[in-house]
Amino acid sequence: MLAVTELELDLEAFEGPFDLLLSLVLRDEVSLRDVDLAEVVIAFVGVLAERDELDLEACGEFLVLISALLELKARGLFPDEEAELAELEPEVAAEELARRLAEYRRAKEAASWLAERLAQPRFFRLGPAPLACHGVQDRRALPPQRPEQLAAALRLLAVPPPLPSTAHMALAFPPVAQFVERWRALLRRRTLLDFDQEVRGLTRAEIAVAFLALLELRKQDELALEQAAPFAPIRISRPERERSLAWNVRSG
Amino acid sequence: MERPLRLISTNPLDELARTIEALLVVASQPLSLEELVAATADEAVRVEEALEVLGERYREGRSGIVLERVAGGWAFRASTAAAAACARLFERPVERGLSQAALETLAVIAYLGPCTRPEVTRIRGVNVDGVVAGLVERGLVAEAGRDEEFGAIRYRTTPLFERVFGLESLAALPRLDDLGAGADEIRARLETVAAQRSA
Amino acid sequence: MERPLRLISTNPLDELARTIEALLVVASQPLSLEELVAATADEAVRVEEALEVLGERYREGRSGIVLERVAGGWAFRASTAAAAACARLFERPVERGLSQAALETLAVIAYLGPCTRPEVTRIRGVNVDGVVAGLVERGLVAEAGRDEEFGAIRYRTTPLFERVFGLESLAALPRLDDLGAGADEIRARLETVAAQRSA
Repeated sequence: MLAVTELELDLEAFEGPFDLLLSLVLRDEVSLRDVDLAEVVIAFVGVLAERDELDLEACGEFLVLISALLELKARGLFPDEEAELAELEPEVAAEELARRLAEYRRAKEAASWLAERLAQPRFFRLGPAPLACHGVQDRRALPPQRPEQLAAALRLLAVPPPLPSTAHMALAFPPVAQFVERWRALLRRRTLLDFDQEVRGLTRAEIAVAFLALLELRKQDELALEQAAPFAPIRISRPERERSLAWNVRSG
Repeated sequence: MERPLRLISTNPLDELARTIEALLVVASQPLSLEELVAATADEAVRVEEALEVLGERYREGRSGIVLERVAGGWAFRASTAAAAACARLFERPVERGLSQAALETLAVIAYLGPCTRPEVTRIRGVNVDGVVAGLVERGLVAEAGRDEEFGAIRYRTTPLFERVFGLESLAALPRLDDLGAGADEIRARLETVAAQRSA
Repeated sequence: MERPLRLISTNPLDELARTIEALLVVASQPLSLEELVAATADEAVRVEEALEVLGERYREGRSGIVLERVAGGWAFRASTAAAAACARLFERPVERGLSQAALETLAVIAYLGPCTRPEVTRIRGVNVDGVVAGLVERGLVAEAGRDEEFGAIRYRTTPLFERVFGLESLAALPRLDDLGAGADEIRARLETVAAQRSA
């Protein structure tokens, strides 16, 4: 069985196992902005390729983790756009995110093209020449201007700015710790929980964080997760039932 | 062709070329063809011919002064062979220490054309107010009016930007499609892995 | 002596001369012998020799670029033969007119009466030091004493400003009744909006 969290990564911004990357990201010690998630996908596919048979469980687990990371990254890249994106249909939102990620990637590529141009030093004179022509002075006249331009300029300065949007506050990412506590409290009172039922009514951002909190608790052996089949309900229980787990998130 | 231009003083084109040399050595910005035509009071065709002659005379490897087509006009700069000597005497305050954030912001403004800080922020994902202020200070971007709807200031790149990066105009920026393969590259690598797997 | 310098590319003195050419075309001040020696990392005797060669190459009647020895050292200037063309270049009207930043700054100073740079900065939401310096250089605004409270220099519009905008006096500025009755009300309104913008 392939343990996804043990996947060894060698990225520009991070080197080590996948689960360490996850916890560093959750603790804000590594910025997702710097992590090339496509490289993570390639590393995973590479490991899969080395094995004889397709490990569906590992694939499922990996997809859940990588999509959570992608969502986190996307939201980090477009902090002001959460409200707008949340209002879109999921497919449209995904397309919009992909479009913006591509836009950002192109901006980065253009920046590196510019940086290459700078590597070749170019010297030219900034400002006027030390000596001009004998008897000629730089006296640049201004052509006649319309006074209405002044009035228009001042009117533009008097335009009040748009009211700041407060929509993002409703969608801000709650701290993972808050959900860690919530799951612990629930498990103290009940032995078996259904993920979908517990997160009903939460925003997409909150559901993502709730799931990350779950993975964190699972890693610390505080609970067990069970999913009969891909897309089947996720059942959460106390760790005693751990041996019957159908899909394995590596412990410790 | 090897006879030096400057010795043929009876040739009127040579005289025009000398006048253009003079204009370029005192101008503080690249001079456009129209500006050269107006200042020399000559014909555009002849000015272009003279510029061609000067381009041959003042070219890399042949002269320490190099004539280049940049920022929509013509300007002299130092030859690259003299870059080390220039670096001992002059600073490059405009481009020294440009951060990655500054380069990305410049790239966005150069490609999008006049845009506001919120627009750049949307693409870069982080607040760019400080970065834009720094670029304005360096003279690489400048204000370009206000957004009519919200009154936010728009920014554009300056001719100095084109000069520093040696661009004939903004049209000389590479097409974004040409930059990196992006998605295609990832797909190709995945396909390689898949091929290994099925082998 | 009549053989052109640029053809003797194997001569190291020629190379030194090319480096000096490059330094002189980049410099915005005359360069002293010491500066040239330091930048070229060569010997003073050889730099002087190279300057002599360049003096012969870049002299009046032979080139549009003329090497001149002045008090501070050596510098290029335009040939006197090109004086008429230079005059046309420098005295031509600036086609592009005024930038939005310049217009806004002028509008604030014209409508609100003499203001300091910090006051204009507050209303515009961006630093205006460079803009005000440019307007002073063009003669459109001038210093008008100091702010009594903070000691900052106040600026007012000039008679040239009124001429350029075709105004008999500042009282002839287009009315802005929609923004407020009188300069004080308009100023209060602009400051309120500026505060909202920076919030």
